[in-house]
Amino acid sequence: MTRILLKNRLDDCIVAWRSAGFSVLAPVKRSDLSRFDEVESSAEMALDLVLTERTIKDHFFPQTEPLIKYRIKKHEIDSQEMLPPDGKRVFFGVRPCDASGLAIDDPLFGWDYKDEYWFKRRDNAVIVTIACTASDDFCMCTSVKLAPDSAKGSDVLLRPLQGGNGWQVEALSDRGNALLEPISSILQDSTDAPAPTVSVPVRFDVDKVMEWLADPASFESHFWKEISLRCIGCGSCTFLCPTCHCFDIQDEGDTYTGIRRKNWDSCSFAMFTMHTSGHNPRNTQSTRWRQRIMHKFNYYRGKFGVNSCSGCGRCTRQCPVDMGITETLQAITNLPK
Amino acid sequence: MAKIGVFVCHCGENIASMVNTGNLVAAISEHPGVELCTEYKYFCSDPGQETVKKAIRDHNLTGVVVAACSPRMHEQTFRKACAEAGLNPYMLELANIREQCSWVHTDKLEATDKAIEITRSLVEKVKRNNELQPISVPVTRRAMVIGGGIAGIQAALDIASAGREVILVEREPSIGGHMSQISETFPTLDCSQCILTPRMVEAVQHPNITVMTYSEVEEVEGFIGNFTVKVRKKARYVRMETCTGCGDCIQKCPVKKIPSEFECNLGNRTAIYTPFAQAVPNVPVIDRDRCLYFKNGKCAICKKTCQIDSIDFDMQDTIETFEVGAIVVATGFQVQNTSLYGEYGYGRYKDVITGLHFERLASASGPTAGKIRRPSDGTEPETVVFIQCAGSRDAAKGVKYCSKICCMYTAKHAMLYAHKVHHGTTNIFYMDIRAAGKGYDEFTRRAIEEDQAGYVRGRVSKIFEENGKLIVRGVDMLLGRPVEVAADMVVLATAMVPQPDAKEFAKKIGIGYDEYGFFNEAHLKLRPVETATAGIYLAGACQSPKDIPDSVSQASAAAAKILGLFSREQLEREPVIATVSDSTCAGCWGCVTACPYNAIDRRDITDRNGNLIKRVASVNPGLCQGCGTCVSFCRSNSIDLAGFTEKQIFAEVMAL
Amino acid sequence: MSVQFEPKIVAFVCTYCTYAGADLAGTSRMKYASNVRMVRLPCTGRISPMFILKALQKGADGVLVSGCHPGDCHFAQGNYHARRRWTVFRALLAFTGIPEQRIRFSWISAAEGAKFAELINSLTEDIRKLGPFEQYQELQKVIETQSTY
Amino acid sequence: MGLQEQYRSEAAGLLSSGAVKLVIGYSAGSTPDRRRPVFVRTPEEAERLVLDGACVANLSTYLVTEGLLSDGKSVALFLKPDGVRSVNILAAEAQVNPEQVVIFGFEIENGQVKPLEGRKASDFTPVIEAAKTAGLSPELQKESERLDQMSASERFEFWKEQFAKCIKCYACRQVCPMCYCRRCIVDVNQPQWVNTSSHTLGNFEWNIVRAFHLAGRCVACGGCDRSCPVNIPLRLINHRMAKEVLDAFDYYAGESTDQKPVLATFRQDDPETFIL
Repeated sequence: MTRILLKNRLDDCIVAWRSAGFSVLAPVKRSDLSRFDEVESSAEMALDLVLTERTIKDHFFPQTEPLIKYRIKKHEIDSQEMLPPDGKRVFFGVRPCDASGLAIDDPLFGWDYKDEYWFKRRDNAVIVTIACTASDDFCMCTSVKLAPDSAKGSDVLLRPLQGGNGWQVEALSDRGNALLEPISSILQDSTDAPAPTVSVPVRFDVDKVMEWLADPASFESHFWKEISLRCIGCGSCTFLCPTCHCFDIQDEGDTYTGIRRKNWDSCSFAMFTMHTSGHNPRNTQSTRWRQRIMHKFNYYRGKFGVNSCSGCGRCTRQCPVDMGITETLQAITNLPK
Repeated sequence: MAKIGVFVCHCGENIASMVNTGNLVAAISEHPGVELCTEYKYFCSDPGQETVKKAIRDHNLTGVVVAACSPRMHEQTFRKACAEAGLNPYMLELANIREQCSWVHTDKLEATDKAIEITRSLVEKVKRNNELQPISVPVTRRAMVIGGGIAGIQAALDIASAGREVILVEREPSIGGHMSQISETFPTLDCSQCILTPRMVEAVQHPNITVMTYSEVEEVEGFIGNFTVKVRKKARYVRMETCTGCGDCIQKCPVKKIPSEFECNLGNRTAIYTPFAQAVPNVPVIDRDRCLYFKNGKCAICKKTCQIDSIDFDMQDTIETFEVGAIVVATGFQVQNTSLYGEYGYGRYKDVITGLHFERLASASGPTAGKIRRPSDGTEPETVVFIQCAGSRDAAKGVKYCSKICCMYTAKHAMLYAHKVHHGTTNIFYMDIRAAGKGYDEFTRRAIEEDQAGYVRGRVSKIFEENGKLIVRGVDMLLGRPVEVAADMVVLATAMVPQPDAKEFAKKIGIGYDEYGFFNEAHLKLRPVETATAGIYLAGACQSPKDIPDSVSQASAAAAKILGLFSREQLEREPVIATVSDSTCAGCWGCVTACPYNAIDRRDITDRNGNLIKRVASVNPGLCQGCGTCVSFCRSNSIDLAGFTEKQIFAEVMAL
Repeated sequence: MSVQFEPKIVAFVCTYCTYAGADLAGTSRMKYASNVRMVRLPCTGRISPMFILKALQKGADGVLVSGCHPGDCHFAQGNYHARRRWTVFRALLAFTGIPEQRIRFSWISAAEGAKFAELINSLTEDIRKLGPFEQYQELQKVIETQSTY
Repeated sequence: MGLQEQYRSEAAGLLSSGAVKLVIGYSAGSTPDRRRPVFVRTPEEAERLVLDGACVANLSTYLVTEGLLSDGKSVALFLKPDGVRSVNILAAEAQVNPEQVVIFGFEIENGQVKPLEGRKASDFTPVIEAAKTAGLSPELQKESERLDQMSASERFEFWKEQFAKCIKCYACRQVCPMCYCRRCIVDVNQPQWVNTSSHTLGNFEWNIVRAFHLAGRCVACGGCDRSCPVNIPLRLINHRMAKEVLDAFDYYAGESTDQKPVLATFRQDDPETFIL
């Protein structure tokens, strides 16, 4: 006997959560783009997408974020901190890969200094994940040892029911349990079996990849140049990645006032490592691609014990030149011993 | 850290009556980076300037804003004051709160607010001003004059007489230009050759003048004070150094029936020839296209005749390079091809001629030895019709402008004709008689009153031949009736137009030209002698139709300009010029195309071993005039303009 | 009575013609609206489209770009280059919804003080009628507020 | 023999004779309907080349890869007419020596590839002239007119919604053959003309500047539009610019290897109806 949520009661849930002070964010297709955005009814949701084009990372680590507002006066500068809003949020219909992405980034934002901007939002958010019953050619969660029903990073896990009329509901955390309270009367007991999750093929051998990357000789391998020849150096893969987290601090303003902002940055950009002197230690695209792969599957793991990839496959799915992590890691897998 | 001094001027009551200067001072004093802000009645006065200087010294100011009148009024004044106080003069901006604020507004609050914003904006600009130094460029004190007509000769003589070297380049075999073709000159009727020839000789003999005839300018590079000019010396096939000008070769040349260009085809010349008897230098050239030796390898009579062996059939064109500091363009004009007027029958009827033909007929050294004869049959014309504006002032077929000299030379022609053919009659069809000039109107009156020039106000519609006469049909507008004259000869006062290759030449040397091909002066009224390209000057009819006195005046003016330039060893220029950032320039050369002054070159950047790393744009500070067109074009933002840098403008706008 | 809306207008002008024309309006004591702020450049050729965008960011309700008449450019050709640039840039702004009536271009010579004064008056009046350029100013206001996420 | 096989064997020939050092073409992608750029250096590898109706990317982008052509050796690449036009522009802007570029020209008609005659950029002049005569894309024109018919404020809202999505990944720039500057104007921070933050204001500025810098240079290959991960209809804004320079200055980008840039030249009688 498990608890289930029927699709036709989803709107009641939204009402209940909203009246409990939550805003509800779900996958939507708006302005020709699929992403998470606030909804007031289930009709606005696009739950049958394999994955939204944008990740939920955007809502925890926005592409541009004001940090400080300042005013320049004759003898001093007045400044005022700008913190993110306080509201509680439910992210409904998150995919396990995106939810895992949040969990992967948590240690990064908290290891030395607790990033208030990230954690304030994390603490105020409840992640309701739906296990995947469909995938596409780019999904690769299984390759990074996650799964279509990974619980990582989620507060509630929903498994689609066999008949497609609802979800089996499982709370995974205190926050998850708390979220179910306002809707306890909407949930039902049922013995309906969940549909099997989709079978996502393993596309590369991540252990072999990690081993190869850890070998100092690999750093200077000609492999990097060959594999990244067609990379055009845009930031699409990094900006659509649920775990990429690099940022830049910029002051923007006029003579009198301004705002210090935290903006996404990308290791793919030539400017990312450009020194004031004009020297650029990563002066070719291959060194930048190497950095990205090394960071995700070697350095990050070295520091935080986890790979910085949750297998969503967006890097390949949206790449203008059909590159991506999968191809590179497959190629490493296939390297002769 | 910026320490800006702001000086708010009352300009008596001019500013203070509309702008609350106390409020302005209070607001600006609170602006970041402003070290001090004071007001005074007249900052441009001596005590006012002293206040500024003292403040600069006492407060170690890094920049100054004077909130007063237009920078067009007192920028120089305060720059000088800054310099005297030890501050770089370019660390100054004027906030224009008079012409563009107090004088044009009526509400004191609004005017004060505006004055505050203007001043703030310039404080932000001046914080980003750079210390600039005027640009010095060395001056090569040698001039080139292109064109050996009367304008070129005059300019060359004036410059040479002042002790500077001149290279005079003429593309024809002789200097002299159109003036040498003219019979007598208005309004004095003195013989053109008589007054011109001595000047030609003076030029060629002047120790400071190098005359290069039969030579053409190939290429001009560089900038004011520092031009490099390549001149093609065309093969003459006669050695200048040895030829004595005896003329034996000309006498013996078997090809004698070549229509003479100098005689407007009314006479003939030989294949080895001088264009006219008084040619300077008096050294013949061989017309390669006509010469039998060059045609079939036979003849060579001239070579055999020449006792001093001055004929050299193997001579080649040579290129000579000159370094000059200034250039006078005096390339002259040509006569418009009048055959475009089908109704006048020019080209169809031999006795319809141009004014220049008439000059040759009237010239004592011309093909008829000064006798007026019909080209068709050599008889003396008894009735001559002159048609003015045969091309000028005619937007439909000819040119829109007035050729300026035709009224005068037509009157002169009528007089010369009357003097030579006492029983002849003249009919002059004219639109207006434009005789402005010293002695000019008196001259035309004399033609009418003493020499019975028959002026008919009106246009000619058709000329046709009938019984050996040219029937000229026109209208007398004053009487309002048609006129028909049976003439023996018709003289067309054709338009003066630019040389056929004027536009290409202008592009080659980098000066502007108008829709016709006349070269553009820098300013029609105030800089009529300069071109927009510093160091290149204009003289004579290449700029616009001119008569001899005007051409000579302009030539002397150009010479004076050049002598002024040559009075200094170094040139100082405002340092408002563009510079390119080598590291970011993408080398697309859009700026090279866009620059109105051809001031941007391509420069190679090489490594220590001389290997090419990249090619970048590079601004020649001597040529750059500081318009900034390249800056706005540059997509990678790799060019900037001193005095109006991107940072300065950005700061100015962001402070508004 | 409601307070009349006073538009903010930024003018980018060349020093040889329009700036001089504005000076002439001053020396002739002509009167015109005080809404315009002038930025002096050597030539219209120097006026980059970026200037216009920054003026809009700074809350300009209207922008004027002005220089010498064709053929009169002190730098011979700067205004011809500028004219092409404006043709294209103006079309671009219009296509992105930045109204053409807010971005104006003119030729004003050093002799045309009266034209300058009249233009500033009519421009101010036109833009006053259009009202503040709230749509663009909103973009700036939004970035000054807290993150929406 | 199909065009793919013909070009494969010709590419192999060029590589084995040393006439070119590299062939840039298309190969199979990560899914059956994807094609990806491929760099072929040996005759054997020519077998990887694929040419069919899915080969839409403008590969001339890779010609401006730093150092690619600096050894003076030639490179062959597969290009549609739009790609040839961009090679012409790159040559006119001195980024590429057209003598070093061997072109395998093709067109896609109803999903099928058709060969284009010629191997050098200049050989394709008739094709480009015909394209100019045929005019700009009617589909784009229709889409763009839909926007033209809106009020300015509606248009502004349309673009605001689109630009709000922009994340400043610069895929549009990086994929564009015309964006070869080593330092883009958005990366200039002294002064910071373009706000680098990807808020809507900064996105407006970036997209306006990008479109302006492509005026008279965009060949409508559609690369930016396809690359945009957030689906901004960049094709429309580029089309509007192409239309403007064509209408106002009779300028069609990439007509020849010595075409002068539209914004670095002028005619005295250029239209100026909008100037007061």
